[in-house]
Amino acid sequence: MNITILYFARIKEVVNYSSEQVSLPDEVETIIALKSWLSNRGETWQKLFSGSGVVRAAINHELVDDMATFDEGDEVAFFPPVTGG
Amino acid sequence: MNITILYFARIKEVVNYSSEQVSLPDEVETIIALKSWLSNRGETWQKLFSGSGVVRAAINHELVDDMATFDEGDEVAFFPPVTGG
Amino acid sequence: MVTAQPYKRVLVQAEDFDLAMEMQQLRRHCPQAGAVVSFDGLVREFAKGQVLQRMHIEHYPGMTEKALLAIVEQALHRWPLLGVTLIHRYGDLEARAQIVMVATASLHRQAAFDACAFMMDFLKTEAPFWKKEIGALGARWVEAREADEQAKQQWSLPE
Amino acid sequence: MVTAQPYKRVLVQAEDFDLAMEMQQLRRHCPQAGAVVSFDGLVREFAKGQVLQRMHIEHYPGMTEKALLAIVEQALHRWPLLGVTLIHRYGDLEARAQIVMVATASLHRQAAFDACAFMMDFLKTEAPFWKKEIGALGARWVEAREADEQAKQQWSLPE
Repeated sequence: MNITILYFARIKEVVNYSSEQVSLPDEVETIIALKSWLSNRGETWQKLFSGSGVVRAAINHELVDDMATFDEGDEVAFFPPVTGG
Repeated sequence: MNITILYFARIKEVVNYSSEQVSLPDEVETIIALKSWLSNRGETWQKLFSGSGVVRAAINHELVDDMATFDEGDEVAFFPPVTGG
Repeated sequence: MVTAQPYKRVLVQAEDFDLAMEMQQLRRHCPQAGAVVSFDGLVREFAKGQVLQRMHIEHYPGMTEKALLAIVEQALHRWPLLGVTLIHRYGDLEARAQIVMVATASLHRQAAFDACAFMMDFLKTEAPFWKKEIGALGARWVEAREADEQAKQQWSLPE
Repeated sequence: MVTAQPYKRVLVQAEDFDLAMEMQQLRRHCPQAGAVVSFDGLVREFAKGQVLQRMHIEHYPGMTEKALLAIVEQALHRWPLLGVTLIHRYGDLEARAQIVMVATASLHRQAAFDACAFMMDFLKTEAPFWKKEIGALGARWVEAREADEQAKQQWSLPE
């Protein structure tokens, strides 16, 4: 499955990506599985998703939790807790 | 004792005074006693102070209750519950 | 890093006020503010089912100024405000005219919101103003609302 | 006598906004309003003990607009509002610059106050904005505050 991943704020700076297209194995279809799959890229990624700094996720512009599933072509975003207003 | 009495809003319209100077007998030195003394002026006054419409009082610009006492030269005001803002 | 003396501006006047100018002035006097909250109270076009031609506001000169200052001082005592503006009009006001404004400036939003709402609740129950609505069907004094008294009670501090 | 369709104005922009003009426009679109409440959020001069040179605000284009509209719709659902204006900036902002404004118009004051505070609490926790403070001592991302999450919780409706 192909999806787009976006990164924002501190997380964007840590991973050095603002967005990427990825092709995922069939079994990666939840946010938690995607975090795990990305963690295999190395220490930076592993620390990011296992560390104390909370990483929030959105699918197609909707805030979701770890168990949420995405589909082919979806836009998934990772970012820190928001601090606007 | 000589005091000034002011009337406001609906109460001013009912009694047809906006202010007056009065000379009170010695025993009239509380708001409740003053209301009673004014009620002796006739039906209009009696209704005003005994009716259901609440009459609030102030002495020298401070909101007070019925038991408050005033002194020579004080300014006493009677008015309905306030409706500003 | 809160300035020692908060900015205070309290006025009772017949003339209209310029809300935008007042808020600019408040901001200018409170350079450290992170939050500015304003309330603008207006004469409504309808009241009790009748179209309003105008509103007459009577007040108690002398007592009014003291009551407004006391309300502002209470707010400054309860919240860490950088500045407060409070202006209340009296006299004859057309429908849609401005009656009252309260604006507050503080470092963080909660103090500004709470203090602004607090001052409006106290204005409604402690400042000697009386409104008379004048419409096509006649004139009537506005009755004090129990809801306003309850709104004030919610600010009671524990004994 | 509340107009059928409340006035809504929601913007995400880099440019500054004119608070006075926005409030005039809100009033013009809500002729029946008796109360207008505004919140103006500003970049503070000091943060964590350092003088702030500027603030950078990043956001998530596409999601931001939807999140702000959702917040406005929730407010309109919960309170009888005549109109709402919500503007949030992004990009590089100088100290004392405006970041965000929320303004509400209603017949009576309580709805305008509550809805305005509600929208600010939800903005702080649900809209995808991230602030970075840039000062003499360096740059740091602002941490989400637990107090903001708690402020949001107070608006929970009983199940």
